[in-house]
Amino acid sequence: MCLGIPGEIVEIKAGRDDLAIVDVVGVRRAINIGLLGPDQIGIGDWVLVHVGFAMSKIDEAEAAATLEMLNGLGQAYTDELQALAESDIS
Amino acid sequence: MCLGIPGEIVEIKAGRDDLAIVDVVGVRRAINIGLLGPDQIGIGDWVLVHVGFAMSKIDEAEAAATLEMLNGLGQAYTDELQALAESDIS
Amino acid sequence: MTTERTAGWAERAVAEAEATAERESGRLSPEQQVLQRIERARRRSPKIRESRITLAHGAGGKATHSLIEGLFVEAFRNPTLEELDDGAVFSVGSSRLAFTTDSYVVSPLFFPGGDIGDLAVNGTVNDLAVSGARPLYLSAGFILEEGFPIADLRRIATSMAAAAQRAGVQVVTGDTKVVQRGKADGCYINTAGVGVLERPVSLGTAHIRPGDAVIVSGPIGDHGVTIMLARGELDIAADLASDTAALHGLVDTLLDAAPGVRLLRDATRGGVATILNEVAQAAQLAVIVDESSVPMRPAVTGACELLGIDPLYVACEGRLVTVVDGAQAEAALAALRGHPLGDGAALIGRITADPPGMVLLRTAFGGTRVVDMLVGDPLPRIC
Amino acid sequence: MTTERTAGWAERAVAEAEATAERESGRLSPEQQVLQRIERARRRSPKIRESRITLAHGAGGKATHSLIEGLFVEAFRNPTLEELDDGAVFSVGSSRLAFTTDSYVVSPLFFPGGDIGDLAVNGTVNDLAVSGARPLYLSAGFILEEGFPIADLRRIATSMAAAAQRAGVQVVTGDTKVVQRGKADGCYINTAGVGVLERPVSLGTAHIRPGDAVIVSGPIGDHGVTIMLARGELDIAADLASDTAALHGLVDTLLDAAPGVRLLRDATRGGVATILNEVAQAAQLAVIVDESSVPMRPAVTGACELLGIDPLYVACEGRLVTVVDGAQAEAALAALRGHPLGDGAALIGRITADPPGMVLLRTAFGGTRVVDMLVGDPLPRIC
Amino acid sequence: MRFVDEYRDADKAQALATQIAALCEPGRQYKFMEVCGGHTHTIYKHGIEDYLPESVSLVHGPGCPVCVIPMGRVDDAIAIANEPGVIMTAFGDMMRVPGGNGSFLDAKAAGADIRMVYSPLDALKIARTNPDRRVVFMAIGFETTSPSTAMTVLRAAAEGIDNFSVFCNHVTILPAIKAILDSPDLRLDGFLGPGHVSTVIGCRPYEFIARDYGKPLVCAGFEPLDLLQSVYLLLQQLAEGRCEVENQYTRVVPWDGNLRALEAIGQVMELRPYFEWRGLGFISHSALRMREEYAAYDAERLFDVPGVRVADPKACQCGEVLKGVLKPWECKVFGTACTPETPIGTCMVSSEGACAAYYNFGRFTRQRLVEATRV
Amino acid sequence: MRFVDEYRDADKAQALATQIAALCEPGRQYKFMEVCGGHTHTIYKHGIEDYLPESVSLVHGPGCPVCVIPMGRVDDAIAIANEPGVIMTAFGDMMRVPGGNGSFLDAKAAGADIRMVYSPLDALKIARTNPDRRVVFMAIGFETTSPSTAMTVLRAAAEGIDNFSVFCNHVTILPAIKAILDSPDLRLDGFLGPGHVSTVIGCRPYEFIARDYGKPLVCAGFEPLDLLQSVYLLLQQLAEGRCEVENQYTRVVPWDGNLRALEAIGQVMELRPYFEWRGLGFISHSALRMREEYAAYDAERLFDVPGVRVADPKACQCGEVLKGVLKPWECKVFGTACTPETPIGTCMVSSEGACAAYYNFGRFTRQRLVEATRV
Ligand code: SF4
Ligand code: SF4
Ligand SMILES: [Mg+2]
Ligand SMILES: [Mg+2]
Ligand SMILES: [Mg+2]
Ligand SMILES: [Mg+2]
Ligand SMILES: [Mg+2]
Ligand SMILES: [Mg+2]
Ligand SMILES: [Mg+2]
Ligand SMILES: [Mg+2]
Ligand SMILES: [Mg+2]
Ligand SMILES: [Mg+2]
Repeated sequence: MCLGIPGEIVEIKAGRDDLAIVDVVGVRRAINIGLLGPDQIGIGDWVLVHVGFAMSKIDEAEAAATLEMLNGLGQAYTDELQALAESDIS
Repeated sequence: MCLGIPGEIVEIKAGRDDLAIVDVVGVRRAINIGLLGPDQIGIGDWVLVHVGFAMSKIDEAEAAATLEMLNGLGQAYTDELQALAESDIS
Repeated sequence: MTTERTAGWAERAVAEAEATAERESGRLSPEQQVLQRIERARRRSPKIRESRITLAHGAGGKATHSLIEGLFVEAFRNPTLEELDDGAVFSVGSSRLAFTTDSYVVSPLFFPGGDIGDLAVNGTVNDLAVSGARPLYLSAGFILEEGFPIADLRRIATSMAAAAQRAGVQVVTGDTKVVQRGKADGCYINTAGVGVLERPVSLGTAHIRPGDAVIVSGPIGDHGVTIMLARGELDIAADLASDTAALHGLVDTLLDAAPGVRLLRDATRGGVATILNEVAQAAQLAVIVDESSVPMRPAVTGACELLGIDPLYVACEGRLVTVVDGAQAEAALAALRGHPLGDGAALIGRITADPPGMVLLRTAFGGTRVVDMLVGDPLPRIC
Repeated sequence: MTTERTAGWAERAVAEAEATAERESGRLSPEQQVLQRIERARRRSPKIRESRITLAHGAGGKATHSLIEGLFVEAFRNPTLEELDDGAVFSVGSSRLAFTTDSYVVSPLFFPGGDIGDLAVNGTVNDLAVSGARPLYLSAGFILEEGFPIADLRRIATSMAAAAQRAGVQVVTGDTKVVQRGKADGCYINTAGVGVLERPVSLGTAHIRPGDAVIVSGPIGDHGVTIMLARGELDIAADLASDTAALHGLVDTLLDAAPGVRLLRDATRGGVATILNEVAQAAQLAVIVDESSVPMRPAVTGACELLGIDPLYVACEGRLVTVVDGAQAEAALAALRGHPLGDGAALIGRITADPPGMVLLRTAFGGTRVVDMLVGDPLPRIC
Repeated sequence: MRFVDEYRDADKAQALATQIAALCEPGRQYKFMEVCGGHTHTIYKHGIEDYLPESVSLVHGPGCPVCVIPMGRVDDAIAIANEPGVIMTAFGDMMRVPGGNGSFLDAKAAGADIRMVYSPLDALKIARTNPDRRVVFMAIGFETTSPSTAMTVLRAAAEGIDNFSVFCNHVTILPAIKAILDSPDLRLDGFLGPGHVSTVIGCRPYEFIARDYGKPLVCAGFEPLDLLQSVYLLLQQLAEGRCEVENQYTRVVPWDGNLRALEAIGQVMELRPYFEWRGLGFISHSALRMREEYAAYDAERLFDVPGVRVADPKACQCGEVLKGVLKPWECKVFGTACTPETPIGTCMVSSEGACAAYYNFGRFTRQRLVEATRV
Repeated sequence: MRFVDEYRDADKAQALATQIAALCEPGRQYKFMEVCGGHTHTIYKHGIEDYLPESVSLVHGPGCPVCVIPMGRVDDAIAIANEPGVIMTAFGDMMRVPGGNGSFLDAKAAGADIRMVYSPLDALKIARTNPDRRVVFMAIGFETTSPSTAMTVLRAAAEGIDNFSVFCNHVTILPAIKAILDSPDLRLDGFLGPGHVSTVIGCRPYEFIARDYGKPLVCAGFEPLDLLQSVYLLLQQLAEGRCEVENQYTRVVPWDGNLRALEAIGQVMELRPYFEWRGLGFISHSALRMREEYAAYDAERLFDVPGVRVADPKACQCGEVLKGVLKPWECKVFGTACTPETPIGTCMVSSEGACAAYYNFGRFTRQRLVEATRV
């Protein structure tokens, strides 16, 4: 129900600045972007779509940061595995 | 379209003196008898039914008279045949 | 505003008829010329003039035939289908099989004498039986309308099962679809049937000869009139019940007694008159029917008179029409009458050579008339 | 006015469960006790709780199964039907025949990749093919709504004919009914099919063994998602087309290469998940599926994510699910991939002994979960 | 069936046939018009002509109420049926009658809610049970039928049903007969009078036919013996040099008609100044419309109708057939462009129409039919 | 899928799992509640628990918007749907939710016109194209969804559409969390905060949970790695002795939420004094109703609803499950009387409900599942 899906804004409807088309891996639907404000959003932006409304603009920098943290945790894990392997060898 | 079928009045609806049930060889339907007047018609009478209305009460004496005339013509025919046959023998 | 115009469709029909008109031979009598013209028009490949399906396309008469021949046969063209018999007959391995289908959309679903369930079994069993086959297996496809009472469905399935058991067939495969409320009328059923031809008989209009007898297995029109009255819209009541029944046993009895059976049909949608017209046209012979010999219950007569309907076109669901070698007519009649489903059997007509393709009726009054294919739709959804 | 009451149905359900509860063995772990309780509840003969047909009864999930087993099988009971396979198999003379039926009520009638016409041919051809039969003959029963454009009907018949020709089958018998406007949705089609079993293979859930491989012949869900989007109500567009296709050639190829095929199914209504549950329950074995191996087009994934639908339950109309002797899995895959209709084939899972009757999924994320029978109706009228 | 079977007796028919033959003057040709479509139907349905000598021929008149409806009126009715919320009701006979753009059946297929009724009272019942819809009754028919429509309107008024109206196409038979009598190319020896119309109007109104036009008329019943006897009575008048209005159908038709029925008509309807009859053109004072007082029940007032006249195709020779100048099969398009499936002329529309009756039931010379059926 | 696939990587999950395990104090049991039903769904759909050590368990909270609708409100909605001319619209999830007398699906089967929509805007579109019908939107959901309803009402008002109304059942998440926190038998170590609700309300409103109740909360995204990472962050706080509100879902959730969305809600709706939550009972100020100013769009004002409370069966232990006191399968009717087909308790209603998720996707111990799938 609280289902939210990331989609890319590929079109903003002429004359209706609260209407946009989002693309989700090739699937398109018109959504309402009125909750985000007309200036906040442009073509190429990614938004979170819920029941036909864009709820939030996806912050690419934050997304990258999260992934980096996950990679970091992953790195720590890899390091540990490596350490384990090395300790094994030694 | 001007189809009219003779049917027998088998019931007059209580409280609705313009409604009756007719029977046509076992087939029954409610019809309106308002065109005939309430006193003119009773159970056992035969009427001519057209589009759900009784158009006319069938006059049994007249029906018999017509049949008699037809029988008469038939008799004349039989007599003639007879005459012919007799003339043959003679 | 225009206050007068012409009817485009009528002008086109006239123009078209003129364009395709062939020169008439000067030596023909006026009557012959007219008949020749009519024959030519009748022979023209059936043309669907309407742009939309109307109820007439489902009534079993001319519109149905045009649709089947002008659209379906046209699309699916193959020799087995082109026979347009009640069942398709083909060989698999060493067996000859019959295969048939019918959808049942009768309204109301329950009626005196039966319901859509036994109708769906009997109808398909009968199409196999009149193909000369022993009915073996049925399929059952249900299209149910959202909201349909499950108790009604159970009642229908139970009566299908009972009918199947009576007919000695098994429902071996099925399908159920549900459509939204307002996209059906409670319950539609399709049954298809497979049977095996075990007798050496050859049935078909090709075998019919002048002198053959036309027999009907019992009073006609019970089913169609029952359904019409059961709908309640006409406010007409009569003590009638559908004749729905499985006829394979009756067919067996008949074929045992009269191997000279040329053709079998169950007189469903379109009634006896439609079957006889199909026979006459396919065989290019005449069928001469004796009106006073056609068995009919008084209430059927009464309802038809009241409604201005010709009972010859009213459906039965448990009556056989058969064409039999004239020499075996009596044997056939006796056999039918000895079976509980054929005790009202009657010889109603003969096959003659002339006029080819026509059904003629000797009226009870002693006159004569043509009985043609049905135009239009006399009865709503009787099967 | 009462301002509080209880829900009768819920109280009854609790009372009923309590009444039928068996004593649990004290030696079982809490988990085992719960599983035992659930198993008992699942084994109970399917009960139809509703008083009316709902769309869920046509969705292919639990409600459909309850209706079929609790009503139709109950009424028609016979060993052939009770197999509940895609087609019924029986012998006539020296031949083994397959017989099947399906009604098609898809909306819209025309959609990217096909229409109700080729769907009606392919679907029934496929049910014959997965029964191991060579499809031979089809019947076609049309239920048409008054007002249906004849041009559309012609288009449908033409595409049926083309599909029949491609599949090498003939439409040999048919039926046409017309119902009043508002009593259908344009055009419903029932097809039944007859095929002959010429190979010595024995197909069926009884042949399935632990270690067998589960293979799907191509990306799943194309048909269901295409139909859902084609309805236009969701305002969603994607570049997708139905996968409708006749699979008998693909089946031939497969059976040539891998005689150790245990079971064939076409993944229609209810999708791959439904088939796998049927397999697990009938064989009382487990099916272990690897999510990341299940082939799926990105647009299908996208549409399903957007709508919150599980693609494992979405219908295909041209995809085979097969269970194959594990030793022949590679040969089977290679054979399927060599055929144009199987080039996207993938091994998606394995059969194991435990837990019996269950389908488990190893998720792409590396987790595990149960994949159960579908409850409710995810998609409206997709075939 | 009582009052039916007695009049279908083949033996009596044979006897009558002999008497009829005996009445015919050798060498003389007789042409009688049965005015009523119901008669036409009976004649073909029972094969009555088989009992008539070659010298007596029956000409099928304009009395088929379905056939005479001009195409433009069908278009108007369909326009009403297509209005939002309308349920159009009509007798089954109307369903296939073509207008300029198809029939009721076609309009129904295209989406209009058109329902068959057996009686106008059934239409009123539909109005009663569908208070949110506007129910229109497509009223057609001669004096036999117009009293039923009138009674139904009176009942609607009495019950205060305000969603019921009538699209009135009732016609009156006498002006049509007069139009035929006035036609210069006509040659008729007498009329079989419309029995069921006469239950309402009685026999008196026909007197001008005998008096002013010198043609005898016998008001005839609808069973085959009724018709044969009526032919006998006409021939008898001619043989005896009489020219009168006679009533063969005395069991049903009172000489003075049905006063209550006439009153009902008069209360609800009034004569139109003129009306178009398909095949016959415009005829003065030949049809009924709703009176001002019943405007609330008058679909013609309640709805905007196109009112466009649709001309019959040039090839159509219905006028000549209706006047007895041509036999149906003498029309150039009979059986080719014009068939019961695609009736381009009025006489082909209903099985009571001359051409349709001939096409459906006749089509062969009597002689060929009789020979063929002599198995 | 961008922003999806990156967060479903099994290798990263394995790495996280190791880190999570490392953070767990030996011998200590951890219980975290994911408040949101979407999280419950994700957890089971992806099998996230397989990555968690035995000592960490997830408790499924009250955040399934479909589950919390009391049966009486479903009955009320069906009563509205059964009013003449009404088209009831609802999200697909609502269709099978049982009321005291069956679900929307049953009501639809019995004749009500109930249609699934993907968005409240689709309901408005239905109103626009059916001006003669009264279209009601069954509004359910938390703060994620209420702005959409509010925006739709504002749009209807702007367009002057007067046949559209909302049956408002929107609930607010914080009072429910507070009710759970106030429960005496509760034992939780922290919360996974509802990521999508937080796009609207932000993270600040959760601060009282850390401050007043001493429970850490991590606002979590919906992909499986989001949830694993959030568990990691909770464990890290516990290990480090912190108790804060943290935001894991920074790519989507602004700390201050969405002001426009909050304004839209505030313009159209206001807090109800109290509202019943299925399984939790009445909670003060926990739901929204339409403001007086939008009375014209308020189905509760426009229609007479029965308003009868329907009590859950005594056997139902949803309250305990929702508070984390009982595991779903510990409820006596789990899997017998209460199944996804016939859900007698709220947690069995939608696949986001704790019991349904467990029944559909879980059902076996993790260990048995993992072993079984290790082919
Ligand atoms: S054939 Fe047709 S056009 Fe010619 S007279 Fe008859 S009805 Fe009129
Ligand atoms: S099994 Fe049903 S009643 Fe028990 S807690 Fe779960 S949802 Fe509630
Ligand atoms: Mg048949
Ligand atoms: Mg058939
Ligand atoms: Mg049949
Ligand atoms: Mg099926
Ligand atoms: Mg039939
Ligand atoms: Mg299948
Ligand atoms: Mg099938
Ligand atoms: Mg199938
Ligand atoms: Mg048929
Ligand atoms: Mg299918």
